[in-house]
Amino acid sequence: MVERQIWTSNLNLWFGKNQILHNINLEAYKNHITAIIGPSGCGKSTLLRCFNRMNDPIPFMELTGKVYLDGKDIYAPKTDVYAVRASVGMVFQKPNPFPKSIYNNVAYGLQIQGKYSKSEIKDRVEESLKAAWLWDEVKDRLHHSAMSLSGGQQQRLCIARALANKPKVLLLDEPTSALDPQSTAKIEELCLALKNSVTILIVTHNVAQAGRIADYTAFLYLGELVEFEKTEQLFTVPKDKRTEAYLTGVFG
Amino acid sequence: MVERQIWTSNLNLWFGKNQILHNINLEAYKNHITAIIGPSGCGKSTLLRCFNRMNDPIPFMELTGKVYLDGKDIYAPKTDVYAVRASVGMVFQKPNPFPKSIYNNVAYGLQIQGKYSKSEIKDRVEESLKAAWLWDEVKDRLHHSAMSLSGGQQQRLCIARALANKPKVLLLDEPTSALDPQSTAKIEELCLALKNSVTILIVTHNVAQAGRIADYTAFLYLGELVEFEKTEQLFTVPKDKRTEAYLTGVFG
Amino acid sequence: MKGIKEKTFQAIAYIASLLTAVCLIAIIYGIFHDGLPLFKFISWKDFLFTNNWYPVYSPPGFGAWALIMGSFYVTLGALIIALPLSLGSAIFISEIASPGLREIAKPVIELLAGIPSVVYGLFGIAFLAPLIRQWFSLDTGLNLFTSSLILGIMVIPIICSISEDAMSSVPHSIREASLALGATKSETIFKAVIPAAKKGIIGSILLGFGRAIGETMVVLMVAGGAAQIPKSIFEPVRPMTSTIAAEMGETIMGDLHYNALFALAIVLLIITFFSNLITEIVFRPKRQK
Amino acid sequence: MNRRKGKNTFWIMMMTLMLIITAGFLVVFIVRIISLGAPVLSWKFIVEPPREAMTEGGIFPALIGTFLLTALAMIFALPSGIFTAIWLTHYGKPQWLVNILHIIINTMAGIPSIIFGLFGMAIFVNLLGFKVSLLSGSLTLAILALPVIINNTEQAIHSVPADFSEASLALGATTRQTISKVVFPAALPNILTGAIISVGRVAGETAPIMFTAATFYSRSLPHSLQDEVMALPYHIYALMTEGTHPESQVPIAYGTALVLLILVILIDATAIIIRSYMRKKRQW
Amino acid sequence: TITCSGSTTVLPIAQATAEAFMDGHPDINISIRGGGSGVGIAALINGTIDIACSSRPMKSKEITQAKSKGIEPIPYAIALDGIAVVVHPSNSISNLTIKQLKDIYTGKIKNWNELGGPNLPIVVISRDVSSGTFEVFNERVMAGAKVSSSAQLLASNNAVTTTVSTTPGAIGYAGLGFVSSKVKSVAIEKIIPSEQTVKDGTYKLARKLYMYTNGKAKGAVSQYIAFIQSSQGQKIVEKQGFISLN
Ligand SMILES: Nc1ncnc2c1ncn2[C@@H]1O[C@H](COP(=O)(O)OP(=O)(O)OP(=O)(O)O)[C@@H](O)[C@H]1O
Ligand SMILES: Nc1ncnc2c1ncn2[C@@H]1O[C@H](COP(=O)(O)OP(=O)(O)OP(=O)(O)O)[C@@H](O)[C@H]1O
Ligand SMILES: [Mg+2]
Ligand SMILES: [Mg+2]
Repeated sequence: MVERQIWTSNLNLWFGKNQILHNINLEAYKNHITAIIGPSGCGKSTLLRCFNRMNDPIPFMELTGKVYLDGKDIYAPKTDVYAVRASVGMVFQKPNPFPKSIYNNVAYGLQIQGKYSKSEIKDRVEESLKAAWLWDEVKDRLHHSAMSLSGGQQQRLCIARALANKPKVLLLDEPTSALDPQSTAKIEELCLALKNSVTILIVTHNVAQAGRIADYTAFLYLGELVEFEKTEQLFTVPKDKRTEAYLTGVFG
Repeated sequence: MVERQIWTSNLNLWFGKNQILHNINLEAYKNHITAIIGPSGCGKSTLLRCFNRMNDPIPFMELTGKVYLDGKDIYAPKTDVYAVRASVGMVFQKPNPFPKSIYNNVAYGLQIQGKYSKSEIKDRVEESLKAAWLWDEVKDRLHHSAMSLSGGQQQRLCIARALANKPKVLLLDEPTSALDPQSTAKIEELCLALKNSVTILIVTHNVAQAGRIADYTAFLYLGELVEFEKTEQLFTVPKDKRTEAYLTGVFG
Repeated sequence: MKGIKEKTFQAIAYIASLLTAVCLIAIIYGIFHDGLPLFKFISWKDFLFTNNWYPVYSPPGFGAWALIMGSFYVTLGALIIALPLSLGSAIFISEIASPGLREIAKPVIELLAGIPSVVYGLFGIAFLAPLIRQWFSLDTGLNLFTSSLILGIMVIPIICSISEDAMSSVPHSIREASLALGATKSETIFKAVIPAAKKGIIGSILLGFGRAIGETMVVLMVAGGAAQIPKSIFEPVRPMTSTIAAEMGETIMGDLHYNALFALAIVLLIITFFSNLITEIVFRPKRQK
Repeated sequence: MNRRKGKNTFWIMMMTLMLIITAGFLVVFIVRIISLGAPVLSWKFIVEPPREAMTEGGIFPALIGTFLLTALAMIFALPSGIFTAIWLTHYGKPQWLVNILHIIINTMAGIPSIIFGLFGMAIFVNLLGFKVSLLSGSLTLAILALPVIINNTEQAIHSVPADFSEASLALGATTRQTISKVVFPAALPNILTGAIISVGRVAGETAPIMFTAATFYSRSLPHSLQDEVMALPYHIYALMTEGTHPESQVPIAYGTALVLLILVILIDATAIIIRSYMRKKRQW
Repeated sequence: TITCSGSTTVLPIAQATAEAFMDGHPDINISIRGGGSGVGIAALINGTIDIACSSRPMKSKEITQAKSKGIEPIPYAIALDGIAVVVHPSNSISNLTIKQLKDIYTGKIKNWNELGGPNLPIVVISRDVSSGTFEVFNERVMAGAKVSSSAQLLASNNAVTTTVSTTPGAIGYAGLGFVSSKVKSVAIEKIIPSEQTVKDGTYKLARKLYMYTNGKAKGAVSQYIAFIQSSQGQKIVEKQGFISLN
């Protein structure tokens, strides 16, 4: 039986006067990959950023409804937002390693928490780089600048960086759209491997990608969750006209 | 019988020490659309820019061979390069309207020539905007900034701007690669309509686009003109292995 | 723990910001507080519009018209000299010069913009003024023309460097569009590049204006210092800034003369405030992003 | 058509001419200062105090005075300037306060330096009773430098891609950690460049220190913040206008001007070199 | 540190004596600024300096202002000086009356030929209103009339003599110590300014130079002033081109 890890309940979100998300109820299951697809501007990124409260700093953002992580509402007052973000990792569209060394990129999340010893950090960095399939490529130059890596390597470094915090959930916002096909394939495989240890939510504009890797797929349209189903089901027998139209390439 | 409008003869071009174009012999026929396709960096843009001498300002550019417009070599000494450019219009990949009003964008080419009266210019602006299928959308806000238009509208404005000079030839360098599908479709249709009055040369990275609109297609590879044929012929029975490889998606 | 550090950091940043605001308020308060008492003695109309600056006579005269006009003429002269030269140079560097020349010219211009004004003043008083006196066989080289010339030379690098920035940040595609329509280089510059860089250019001119009208040392050293409305460009003038600098030390706190000098500062402050406001309005749309 | 080509040639020649005239002016200016100042320049000129009623000796106290004024001004201005920029870029709430602060900073940047001098005299010298002193002068200069530093730092911070902050926040870092561990290190070279440029500016200012710090003659170096100091720019001005032995003092003024010029140009050149080096090296 | 500010006329005396004094008292530092007599007196009244140098006695208004701020100014005469009226060496005029001088400075007389000199417009050069030199000139020559607004106001004696020496039509005035061979000093009411005429008071534009302190000079300040008034100090005064008290 699948178990929910992170889910929303009647989530609405406004930027100023524009309502971006309308009453979203979406669930992501433990050890599964959930994809969010939809045309450009429909609110995919915004929804994803609700899961680690990355929309908080945006001025005039308002939110109603709840987001639960393992049953606890992460928007409840007194919630430690920094702890939430540490346990819900995020990887962005464009690889964005810090202009620091490879080692320090991965160690960053642990260093700022200030509760790990040097040797613990060292072990965790190695572990994370291995988990992100990057260790072999960088083990001899851990103290070189992360900027010297290729795009695909940088993106895997970003994944390693997020993994170092031992997150329960990993959010990926179009992680491969800036990458070449080989790097994309590698990251897709990596996702499939990672889902054994972490719940993955991935936004993608590439329907085929969702088809290839996601267990569940959600179709978002104009801020509404139109359809949320097992991927094969959504792709083969979409219930909603709009889903069908999107999958056959009418919009976007 | 097709009649040549603009053509090259043994054209070679160097940027510094790099030879970019090798002995190109390409002809574009009156009232036809000629597409230039090829992998990225093969010299498509450079070749296109030879037809209106837009490579002239590039330092260390050297050119041998000839380019004829209606039988006259446009690289001959004493040629009026400004007149050449006025009669060979050009539209770029990214829409680049001036930060002026819509009206002044279209009027620009005529205003600088200083030989048209206000009312002539006014008529010509209207005519060009109509020819570019933009008139209805902008006629009520001719004096608004061109920057307020959408990408597709901006690109049609750029076409209108080029048409205002009543060019004989229109050069389009990947005119739709920055546009959404609807706008792309509109511009393709527009090209088909315009070829009755102007000879069109279009560079595209989108093979399907060449297939849809071009009468003739040239395949450029590493600065060489590998094949130049009627489009159906080139697409169905390519003579050269490289053309075939490209069309089936091996490079680029 | 995390919370406290966080709060302290934010509080420090907040206090620093308020401190900045307090500085300006203190400046404005300080200047107005010591300047306004003058207007108990003389109406602001008489202060601004009569030509009668005899601050230490009895009864004293505080009509600052000649000083205000002095500042105005010197600034106008400086801009007349600087604008064609600086904008012309900026156009040359941005549009005509080869990349190699541009690489050199740009930092040199920036360096020149940093030269202290007192050095320009020295150059004026010791080199240019005697030369100008000889060339035009004048009574004195310390006059409106000389000070305008030096101020002009001083603001050239400032205007040039900022307007060059504005022009070179116009996207290359705008130039290509213009050339492809058959425009010549100069048509492209005047009709496509400059209109697109208009805001930055206006900003640079306003900045040059502010620098020229607020400059003290140059005019103190070379303007000649006669409180009169000049009848020709070769007569000495006494701009507001040099009046303040020359007379401030000698006054006694709370004296009317002291107030009068602060009143001049109010005039300067208001002028610079408005020229800033214009800049602000010109640049406003850009900041919104 | 020929008319248009003619116009084109004319204008290009005009622009060239403008550049040549400008360059000519500036070359005459620099060459003149150098040729007049160079003869008195010597090691002694740098390290000795003035003697014989300022007709002999060097400018050591003025050099040190300028150094102290500038260094103190930076000590006051840099932290508050940088923190203001941090507040503006990262906290900045409410929005109206940010807007007002921007207007305030731009206004301050445009205020003539003599007004800072007046303000410093009215507030620090007279009201707070710091007298004409190193302290009054450096506080005045600090306020003058503040808007420059804030603007530069803000720009430097803005030039760091938002991606970096986002990545840091998403890893659970606080705003403070994000600023101090990611944004600030990345912006540091640009912040530094801005700071160096403002050092150059402050070192050359005369009007603000005229009534707040500078003295014509003092043999020894200042012992405390309460002491008056000699300063290079004021020294030039005073020698030219209050000197009593022009034959021997004008050359000293030129020498001093040359020293100041070299100093400021070196400072600014350092900044420009750092900046272009960092721009080439920068990887984002 | 002793801070000392004021008259640019007194500046060379103050500086030269300070140097000599500091040679004998290495523990004392004297900081000297110019500005003008008014500057020095204002600073004394504002309480920001120890010694105000002045080339004129304090005005009664200034004394009242000082009193109201709790300052008790005490004058110490330190030297004698004459204000020389100077013209360009090529000028044939060699004598002027006070009346003529006043008419020149109010702008009534505009050309040297009105005084029997060359046909040359007069370029009037005056000192800054803050200077004691100006005050003395203003009091003894102008008698309350206003200096024409086209007069150039220069900030120092030095600037006056330099300008006069390079301007054929110019007239100016400066302390005796600043008169060099580059300018010609004219007689006033037929009396040439000299050590003799200044000491015996026949020269109309003679004056004493002062240092003012707040209350009786104490400690280092009184040592310094005593040094200037001593014969050693007065020698330095003469060396700087001024006239000694004794
Ligand atoms: N910071 C913001 N302030 C105001 N509106 C915003 C902000 N960020 C996004 N929006 C708006 O919210 C809507 C949804 O944006 P979002 O980035 O979530 O779309 P998306 O589905 O991720 O699109 P894409 O596929 O282009 O990334 C858009 O209309 C956008 O304009
Ligand atoms: N200004 C220039 N100076 C030197 N080399 C140039 C210049 N412009 C282009 N090149 C070189 O000329 C070659 C051809 O470039 P061109 O832009 O014509 O290719 P393209 O076929 O249009 O490629 P794309 O599909 O990416 O637009 C490239 O190798 C490029 O690096
Ligand atoms: Mg998105
Ligand atoms: Mg191209």
